[in-house]
Amino acid sequence: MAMRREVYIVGSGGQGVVLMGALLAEAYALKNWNVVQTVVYDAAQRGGLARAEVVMSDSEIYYPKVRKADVIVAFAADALPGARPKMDEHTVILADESLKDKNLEQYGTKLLFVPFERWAKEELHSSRVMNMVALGRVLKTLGDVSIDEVEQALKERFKGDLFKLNMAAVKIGLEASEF
Amino acid sequence: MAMRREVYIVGSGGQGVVLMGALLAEAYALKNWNVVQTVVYDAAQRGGLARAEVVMSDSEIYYPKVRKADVIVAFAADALPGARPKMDEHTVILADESLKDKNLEQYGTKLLFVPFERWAKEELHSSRVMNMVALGRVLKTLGDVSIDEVEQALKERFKGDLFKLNMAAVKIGLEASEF
Amino acid sequence: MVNENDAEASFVPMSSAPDKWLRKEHLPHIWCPGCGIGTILRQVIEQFTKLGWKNDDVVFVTGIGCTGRASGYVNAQTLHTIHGRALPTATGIKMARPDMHVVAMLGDGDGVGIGGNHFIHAAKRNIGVTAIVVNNRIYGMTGGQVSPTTPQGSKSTTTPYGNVEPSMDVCKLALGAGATFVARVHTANPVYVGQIIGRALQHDGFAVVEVLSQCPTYFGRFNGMPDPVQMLQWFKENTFMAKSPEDEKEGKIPIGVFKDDKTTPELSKSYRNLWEA
Amino acid sequence: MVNENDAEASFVPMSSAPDKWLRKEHLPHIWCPGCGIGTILRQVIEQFTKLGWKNDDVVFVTGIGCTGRASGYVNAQTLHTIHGRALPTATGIKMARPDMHVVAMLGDGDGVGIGGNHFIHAAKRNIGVTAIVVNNRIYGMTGGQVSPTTPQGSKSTTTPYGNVEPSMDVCKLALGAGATFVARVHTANPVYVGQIIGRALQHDGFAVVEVLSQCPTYFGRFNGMPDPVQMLQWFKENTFMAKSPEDEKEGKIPIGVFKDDKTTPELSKSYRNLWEA
Amino acid sequence: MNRIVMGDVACAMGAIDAGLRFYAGYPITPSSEIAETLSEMLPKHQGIYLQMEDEIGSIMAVIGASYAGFPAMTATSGPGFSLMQEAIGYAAMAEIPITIVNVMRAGPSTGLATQIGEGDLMQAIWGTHGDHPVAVFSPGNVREFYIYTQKALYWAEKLRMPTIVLADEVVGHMRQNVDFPEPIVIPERTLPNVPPEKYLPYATENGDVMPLPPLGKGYTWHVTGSAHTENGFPTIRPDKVKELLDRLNTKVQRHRNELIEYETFMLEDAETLVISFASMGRVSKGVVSELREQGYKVGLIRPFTMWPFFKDELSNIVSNVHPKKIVVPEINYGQLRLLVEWALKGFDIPVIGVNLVNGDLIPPEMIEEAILHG
Amino acid sequence: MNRIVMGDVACAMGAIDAGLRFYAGYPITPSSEIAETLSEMLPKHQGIYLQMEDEIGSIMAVIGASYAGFPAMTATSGPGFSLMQEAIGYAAMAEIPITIVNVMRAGPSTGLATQIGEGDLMQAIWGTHGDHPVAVFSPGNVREFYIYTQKALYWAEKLRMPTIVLADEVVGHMRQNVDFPEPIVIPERTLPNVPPEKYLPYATENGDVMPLPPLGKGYTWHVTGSAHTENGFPTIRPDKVKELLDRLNTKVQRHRNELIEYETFMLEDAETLVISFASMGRVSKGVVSELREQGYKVGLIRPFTMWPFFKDELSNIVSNVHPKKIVVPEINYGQLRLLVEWALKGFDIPVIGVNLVNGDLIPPEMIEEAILHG
Amino acid sequence: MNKFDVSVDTRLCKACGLCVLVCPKKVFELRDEDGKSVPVNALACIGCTQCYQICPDFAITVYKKEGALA
Amino acid sequence: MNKFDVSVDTRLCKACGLCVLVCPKKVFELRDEDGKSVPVNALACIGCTQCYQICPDFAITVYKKEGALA
Ligand SMILES: Cc1ncc(C[n+]2csc(CCOP(=O)(O)OP(=O)(O)O)c2C)c(N)n1
Ligand SMILES: Cc1ncc(C[n+]2csc(CCOP(=O)(O)OP(=O)(O)O)c2C)c(N)n1
Ligand code: SF4
Ligand code: SF4
Ligand code: SF4
Ligand code: SF4
Ligand code: SF4
Ligand code: SF4
Ligand SMILES: [Mg+2]
Ligand SMILES: [Mg+2]
Repeated sequence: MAMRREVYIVGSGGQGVVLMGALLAEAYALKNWNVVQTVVYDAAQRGGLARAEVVMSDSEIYYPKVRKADVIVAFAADALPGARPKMDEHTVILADESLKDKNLEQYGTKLLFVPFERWAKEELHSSRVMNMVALGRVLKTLGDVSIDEVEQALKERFKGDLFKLNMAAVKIGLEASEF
Repeated sequence: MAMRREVYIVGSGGQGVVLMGALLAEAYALKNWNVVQTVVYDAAQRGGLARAEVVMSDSEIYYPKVRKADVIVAFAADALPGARPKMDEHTVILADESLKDKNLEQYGTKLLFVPFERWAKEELHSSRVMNMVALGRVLKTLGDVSIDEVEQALKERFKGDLFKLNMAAVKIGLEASEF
Repeated sequence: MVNENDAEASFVPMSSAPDKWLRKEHLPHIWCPGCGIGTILRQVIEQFTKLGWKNDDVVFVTGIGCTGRASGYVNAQTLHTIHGRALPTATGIKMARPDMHVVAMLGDGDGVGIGGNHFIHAAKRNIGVTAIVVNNRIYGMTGGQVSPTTPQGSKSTTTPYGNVEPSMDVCKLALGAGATFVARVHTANPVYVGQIIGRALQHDGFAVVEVLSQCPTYFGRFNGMPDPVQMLQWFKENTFMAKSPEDEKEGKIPIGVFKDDKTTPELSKSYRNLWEA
Repeated sequence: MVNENDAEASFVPMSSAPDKWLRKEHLPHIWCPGCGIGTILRQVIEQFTKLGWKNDDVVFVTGIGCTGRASGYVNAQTLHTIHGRALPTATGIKMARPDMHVVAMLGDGDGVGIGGNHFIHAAKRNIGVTAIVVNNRIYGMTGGQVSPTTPQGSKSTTTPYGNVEPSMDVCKLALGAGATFVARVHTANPVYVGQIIGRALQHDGFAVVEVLSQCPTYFGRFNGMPDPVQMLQWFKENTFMAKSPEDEKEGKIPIGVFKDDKTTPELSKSYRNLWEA
Repeated sequence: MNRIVMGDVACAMGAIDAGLRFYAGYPITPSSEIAETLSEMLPKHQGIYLQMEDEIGSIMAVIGASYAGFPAMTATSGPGFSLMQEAIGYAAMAEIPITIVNVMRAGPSTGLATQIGEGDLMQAIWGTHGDHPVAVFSPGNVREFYIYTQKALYWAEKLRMPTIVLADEVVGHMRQNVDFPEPIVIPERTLPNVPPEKYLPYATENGDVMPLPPLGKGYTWHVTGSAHTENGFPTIRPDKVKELLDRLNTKVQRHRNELIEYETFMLEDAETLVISFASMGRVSKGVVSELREQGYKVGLIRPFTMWPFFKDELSNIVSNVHPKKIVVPEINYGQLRLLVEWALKGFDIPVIGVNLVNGDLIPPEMIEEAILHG
Repeated sequence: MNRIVMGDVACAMGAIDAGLRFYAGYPITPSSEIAETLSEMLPKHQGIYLQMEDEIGSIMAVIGASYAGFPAMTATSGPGFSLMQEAIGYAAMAEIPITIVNVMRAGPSTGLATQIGEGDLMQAIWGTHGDHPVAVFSPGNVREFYIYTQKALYWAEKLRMPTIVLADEVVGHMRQNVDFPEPIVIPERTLPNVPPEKYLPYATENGDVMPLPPLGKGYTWHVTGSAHTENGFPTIRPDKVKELLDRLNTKVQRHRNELIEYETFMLEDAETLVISFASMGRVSKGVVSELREQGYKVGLIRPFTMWPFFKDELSNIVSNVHPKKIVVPEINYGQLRLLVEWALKGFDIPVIGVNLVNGDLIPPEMIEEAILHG
Repeated sequence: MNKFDVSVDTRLCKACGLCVLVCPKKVFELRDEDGKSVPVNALACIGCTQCYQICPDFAITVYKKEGALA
Repeated sequence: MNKFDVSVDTRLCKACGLCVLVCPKKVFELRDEDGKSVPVNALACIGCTQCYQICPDFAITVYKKEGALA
């Protein structure tokens, strides 16, 4: 059977949803998997919802969007109702801890609150890289990609300090123990 | 059998081709015949050819253009080659005498040169009404419409002196004996 | 902050009436933080209030773009038309109903890019429509492409090497086409924006108010002013009050009312003279 | 008349060279007797001759209309495009081939009616195209409907009660949009038409020459001047030499060169700076 | 009253008699006579004639005026019709009633500006982007031009959508004596029977569209060409989008039986069936009539409604008549034929096109030839 | 080389690799990334990027540049595509090679500006007035977007006509890892092999179009969108008009076998045949593949050339495979289905549409449902 | 006693900082969590309404004490 | 002896009369039959080319005697 991974990332515009999806895809591509990323913008691109769907497979990808997500990453809660058809009992939801009061329990049992933003802020003094923390965390959950492959993917995007910052953020996510 | 009359009028822009066709149609309409007039303009409306086709019938008219003309009126020779498919051995060609050197004999035997313009000029001092002279001549050839009907049709179009001038021109054509 | 339950409080909102002009249920609006369109819209409805107009006496027409979304928030008879076509739509409305106040709010691309022909012809006709051109000098809605009003040399997603073309002057264009009221203002001075829009709304003929506005998200970000505060500062420093858009001063942008001609008859009214005939 | 066989005759045509610019085999042309378009075209090709241009260095572009038919008669690289779209076509040509002389001849409807947006944007860009606007103040080709330049009060087939709208001033519009060469002339003075067109052809940027022209068939006939001679008389009596299209004199139309700015860079050339980068 | 009227003039008269109060347009042969006639008539009927800067401005002004309560239309020919396509989609999406008359000439492009073509049929149905509701009527003579202009105006208002009249140069320019029927009058706008705060401009009323509120009566509803909910405000909610688009695309279907009009002629025992529209429908009728007189078993259908297409009706007719072949004369390269073939999926009957685009009507002989030997 | 590329970027890269030297356009979602990429790349390839005042200006500038010898294209989405219709007809009539990329979004009108639709198929074929030659290609993934942009540019030049690439929002915006094939290069302009006075720009050469002379080489030929004779000058002579239009409409037919491309998948013994294009073709392929694994007899055709339509090929396939039913999933109300039904006239096989327009891809389940129980 | 008061609708505020820029009395501060504006110094308000006029998000209301002189 | 001569191409002339209007020497007359222009007084021509410049129909040629002073 073909291996297929489906990740759904929801957030607000500006939270780095698309970039996170792209890097996830690129890391898998370096393993010679097929990858597809699609994005849904709101009519207004700003402020509104941003959703990235990343599908990775070792064989051909036909349906380019997520059918049943392996992982859902949530930086904002608003888009989750719309994502419900893409979840099932196996879906792991990784939500920023700021969403604790949003009644996310309704979406499933494999729900984990992770302090993406707090870690980024506290440890790297940059809440902007919370998406990279989340990327690390997703990679950890999926378990297909080695740290070298992520590093490679990041290197193709970022240079110098920016690379270091982002890589550090990914590592935080990758190495996070359940807390 | 239904009665159908087909008249094809060719000339240059400004020679009153369309007006002549309209009055012909109106005269027959007053007899309760069905009438249809169509006009072909050149891409440039001016100077170029003007062709009016008038079809009159006591029953419904389907094909609105001339198939085999009963009468062709020619003020200019240029459009005649294009009209050839609309002629047969019964077609009467009434050509202005100025076209005598245009080798119109090629188009058929029932060819008559009539001095439309000269009569209009000589008798009414207005070469503009040569189209009305021709109208009279056509009506004479077809023989369906009485002078009263023509008069009525002209009255609906023209007032006062203009009516008189045009009516006089029609009469010249109607009463012309073969010469 | 006011505590509404405080027995002592007898504070009342200083400008509550404009709220009757807002479709509050549709807020927050879609515009980015610090985008000037909201400020301009505030000024427009402030004037509606001042003029004492009724909601259903105002037809508010927009095209497509960030600016185009304004019609959704105004509690009036509103049309969100297609890109560039607000003015001919407004013209049809005004011709049919000269008694309506017809206001069009246009983006720069919407108004003088794709809609340029309608703009000059609305001016030529002197149709009684107020055209407020929100000139953020960029295509905001589509993600920051160059617009006809983008300054030469400026960056955008489609001028990665800087804009090669000269830019269009909305006010000069309006004057050249025959608009009877023409003014330029900017969002760093909102009250002045309101004053001028107020005059334009009362003008009986085609009135153009070009409002220089900040798009921090694209124009600002690509051109070294990602913070709206920087952009407002720029407006303050790079404009001057003038009598004509031809006036020059150290490369700055002239601001002010450039034309206010009350003699040319408004079209929807003059057309009705034919009815009497 | 010259008898070519006359042994004594040593007469030569004074201006035979322009004939190399005419597609004689397509004459007589389609225009009405006394129509001004032919006179203007004569002046255009006269200037081509004077400038010593080669036939295949000139791209001559028109839209649709009586004026639009001009491209068929000029012995150059000619395009008869669609109504209103000669200028963007010319822009594409010039951008690809800056070495070509690109000339567009537009009707008033073609140029500032349906083509108005392209007109103002060609001006804004300062693309190196010479735009000759044949302003006969009517839609000639379609049979005499009102045009944007038809004077207020004038009759046409669609203004049977007289034109209610004010009319568009082509030169003011061109100036407002940023054209770098702008002039107005009329057919009653053909040599002056030629002189000014000559200057426009040499201008390195967007050049507009508005030529007031007679359409005796429609404009003239509907407005009491069916004879072209009357129309030329009218031009003479109702125009005056001026410095600006804003100049006023007893309600007459200003004529002259209103702008000739040689400093603004031409677009097709300035764009190529990007290539070096 | 029997008078000689030009087709374009009949169109204008029909519109005025139906209650038209606004026309905006841009001149183009062979439709300009509609504009010219209306520029004279409209002011006498408290109406407005506006010549706009182009066809896009024209149709938008028509949309604006219709929104403002004036029954409104425009007329054009191919090039202008192409330019109007985007706005037709807007009228469809915003559900503003408008009528567009296209007096077809030969295309593509400038083509033959003064001569007949019938090549805009598919464009009239599918010319704008996205699927959209539309009704397309096509008259074959002067009297029908009067009638179908009125029907188009009527249905535009009734279903709040763009409707199209597809005439052609011969229909538009021919002068014919006609006896006009009683006019079909555009329904008047009435106040919705709910107060402004309850009004949902894009909900349905008995399955049909909501009435359009007149301006200045307290209804401050929102109009947009973006996907929207019942209240008119933009949405991207998939269920709401689907609901809207499904409704737009079925509102025409709900009235298809009333909308669809066609004429049948001598169908009984016909072995050859001729299907033809616009001027060629008229010409074909003559051919069929002549051949019947000569004893040939040939019948005719002349559709007046080109969309919604009379698919079911046609297959019913074919099932009953079972012709051996079908002949479709049209001044294009087979647009109506394609629709006929589509409608007759499952029937193994040859459909023969008679196609000629040269600026003129297709001569009766060519049609006869196809009927007898095609 | 395997890299992750967005569809729109692949389109731009394909164009550059094919030899594009001119792009003029007007921004519109979801096509703007094509413009953005080209604004950066073209100057590096001695090419020109021009943002025009609107879509009409854009396509006319493209026509001008192509006439002047620069291979040229534009890209847009539905609303802009509607505005370009008149000019597409001009390019067809004047026989100037141009390519238009339409990245479809949901319509009609502004619709859903950022979301997928596939409702412009009919418009791509028939959007301008009059019958005209056109070739329409439709890619279903990023790699195909690269390839079919090149083929469109190639065929435009080869047949001197407008060609259209019909992508959709998902194809345009998705990022995918791809391995681009060798580029297809736009044929170069060569001097005609006759001197200027003998050159007939609208005659045929071995049945094909005459080569376009470069500017400044003595060929002062005339271009017009009006009907014209071989030498390019306007005519209204019926025989000449017919000759021209017949030639335009057959020049595509002459190359139909080369133009028509489609993919077949698991057709053998298929009892259900799925036909689907653009993004839905890709999705459908996944459904077919899964169902085959489950043992269902289902096959797929994915057309890449939407026009000329693969009518004969389709009926051949259907004759050989004889499926019991055909399923056509598409994000519109049945445009491809109509073409399929038309192509299969005479076959009594049910054609079932799977249609949903709500801003998203049609879910595989809906297609599965139609295959298994439809 | 203060004649004016001012409130920010936090639901609407988008943290652009323009009110901070224009207020002559430094009434506003952007709060740490999300940058939204808080009228921390509302008592200093002089009712000039500049914040109200410029706020692009319709988030600010300025209140005046009934009967007080402006 | 005349230094100039002038001819009208009758095939092209459309009888508009503009040459008659502009010629300072009354060289042209419109002939009765069809109103076309005839240079009845060609010997009077002074070679000013005004007729040539204005003729909308490209019908007029003005000739100059080779070697003669203009
Ligand atoms: C015909 C058409 N072309 C293009 C677009 C895409 N589009 C939407 S908004 C816009 C431009 C927005 O810029 P502007 O008018 O300046 O408004 P802003 O967003 O900056 O307020 C464009 C090009 C469209 N919707 N319709
Ligand atoms: C899109 C389009 N709309 C309308 C027309 C019809 N049309 C042809 S020429 C013309 C106007 C001609 O007027 P103008 O441009 O002033 O040129 P003139 O004939 O007066 O020289 C019009 C409206 C057309 N060909 N294409
Ligand atoms: S993109 Fe620019 S114009 Fe649009 S809302 Fe954001 S800041 Fe305002
Ligand atoms: S109609 Fe007018 S513009 Fe056209 S050729 Fe005749 S005179 Fe000239
Ligand atoms: S101006 Fe308005 S939106 Fe901006 S920070 Fe202040 S209250 Fe918030
Ligand atoms: S009203 Fe004036 S003083 Fe008061 S908070 Fe606003 S800006 Fe500051
Ligand atoms: S000006 Fe020319 S066309 Fe007119 S009368 Fe003289 S020669 Fe003839
Ligand atoms: S050249 Fe001068 S003088 Fe001679 S005929 Fe012409 S206008 Fe008269
Ligand atoms: Mg903008
Ligand atoms: Mg004109």
